[in-house]
Amino acid sequence: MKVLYFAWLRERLNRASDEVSPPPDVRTLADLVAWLRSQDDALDHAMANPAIFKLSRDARIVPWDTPLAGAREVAILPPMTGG
Amino acid sequence: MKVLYFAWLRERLNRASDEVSPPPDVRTLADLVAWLRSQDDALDHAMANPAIFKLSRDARIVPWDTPLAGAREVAILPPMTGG
Amino acid sequence: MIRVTADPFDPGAEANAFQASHVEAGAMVTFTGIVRSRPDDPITALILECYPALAENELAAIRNTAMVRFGLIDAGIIHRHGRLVPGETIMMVMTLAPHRQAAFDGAAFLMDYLKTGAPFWKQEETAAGLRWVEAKQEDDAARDRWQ
Amino acid sequence: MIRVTADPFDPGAEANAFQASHVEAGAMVTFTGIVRSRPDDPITALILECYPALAENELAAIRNTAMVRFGLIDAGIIHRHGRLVPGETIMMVMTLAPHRQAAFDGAAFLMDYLKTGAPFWKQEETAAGLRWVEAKQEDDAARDRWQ
Repeated sequence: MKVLYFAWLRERLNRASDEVSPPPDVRTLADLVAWLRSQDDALDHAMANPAIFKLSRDARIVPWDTPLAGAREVAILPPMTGG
Repeated sequence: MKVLYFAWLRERLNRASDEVSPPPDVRTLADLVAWLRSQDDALDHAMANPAIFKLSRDARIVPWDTPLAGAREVAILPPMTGG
Repeated sequence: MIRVTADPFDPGAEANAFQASHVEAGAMVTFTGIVRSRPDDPITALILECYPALAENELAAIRNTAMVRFGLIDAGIIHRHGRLVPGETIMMVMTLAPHRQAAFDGAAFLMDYLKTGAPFWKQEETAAGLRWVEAKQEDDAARDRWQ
Repeated sequence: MIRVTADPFDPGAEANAFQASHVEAGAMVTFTGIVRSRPDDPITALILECYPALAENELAAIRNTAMVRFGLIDAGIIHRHGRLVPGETIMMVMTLAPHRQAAFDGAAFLMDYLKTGAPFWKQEETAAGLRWVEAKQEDDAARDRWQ
């Protein structure tokens, strides 16, 4: 599955996405974030204040405790500044 | 001086304006209205609920107790429905 | 900009010209009033009577009040009178401000004051004849919320 | 109508087409967001990053919520991404309603939700380089007033 990063998170990681295969105990989007942070110091550091981020699953914003099973694309979204 | 009537007040009176010369004891716009009503039953009847009307003096909306002296044009304005 | 006119105008073109006239604005709000004919109570036209000299003075005063109160960069009002058919634009209010809240508040304020304080009177033309539009108490209430 | 696009658009032409698309509306409100460069802190451009698939889904959801909540006849959102220079239109919200209050409230609601819930990220281009625009707490507060 694909993980997307946007804006300053993308900049800090120097990449816009990862292709990942999380282990079976990663059941929710929150689990996915925790697992990704455990694999990557830059991401871990950039997400030191996780409450500011929203997550999307297959192009829908969803709660962090949403199940991951079946997801093709998860995005980690810094605070939005549109409009 | 000229007195203007608008909308349904104009219709009820069958005229858009009067040229009048009020007596010297007519000192305010309120006095003018009272004097006009005393001269004209149709106006008196149409203004049975005077609180709904606004008055203008030389094309500025003013309080009813505004002095009349020097006015060229007074208008009696039914409730407005613009916008 | 204040304009009281019997002629039709193009609201989109007015909005674009208004937007282009200032470089420091971050937010623009427009309100457009449109002649409406309801299927259950159709009208063939709306006829607006006006006292033009007073309308220009009052609209200018309302505009100045809004400019100061909300810190607007600019505000414009265009109001038609005469006979208008359903779908035609009756009037338009435009505000330009640094940020969105002032632009929204300024436009809403202008509309609330204009509804009760600008010398226009609407008459509806229906199959049964003409009828005056009655002033709404809710318009007085809308205006009073700014006091 | 929802449109997420890298291309410029003509806000006045969009507003006119939107107004003409419905016959029962009495009131239209538009909000236009404009790239702003302040003399005391000039920028040469605003660069908007976007997640297009999510933007279209979220804007459609916000639009549907506003339509139902305020009884709108229609609502439209156009949002650009890419590089925009000062004076260019960033985005536009339009509402059509029977009466003015719903049109105003619907447009303000759309803006407040869009500011915090649509996946766009602004970067300012200045003489000193690029800088990300920080999210404002006041935008969260503006959104929360509708809850």
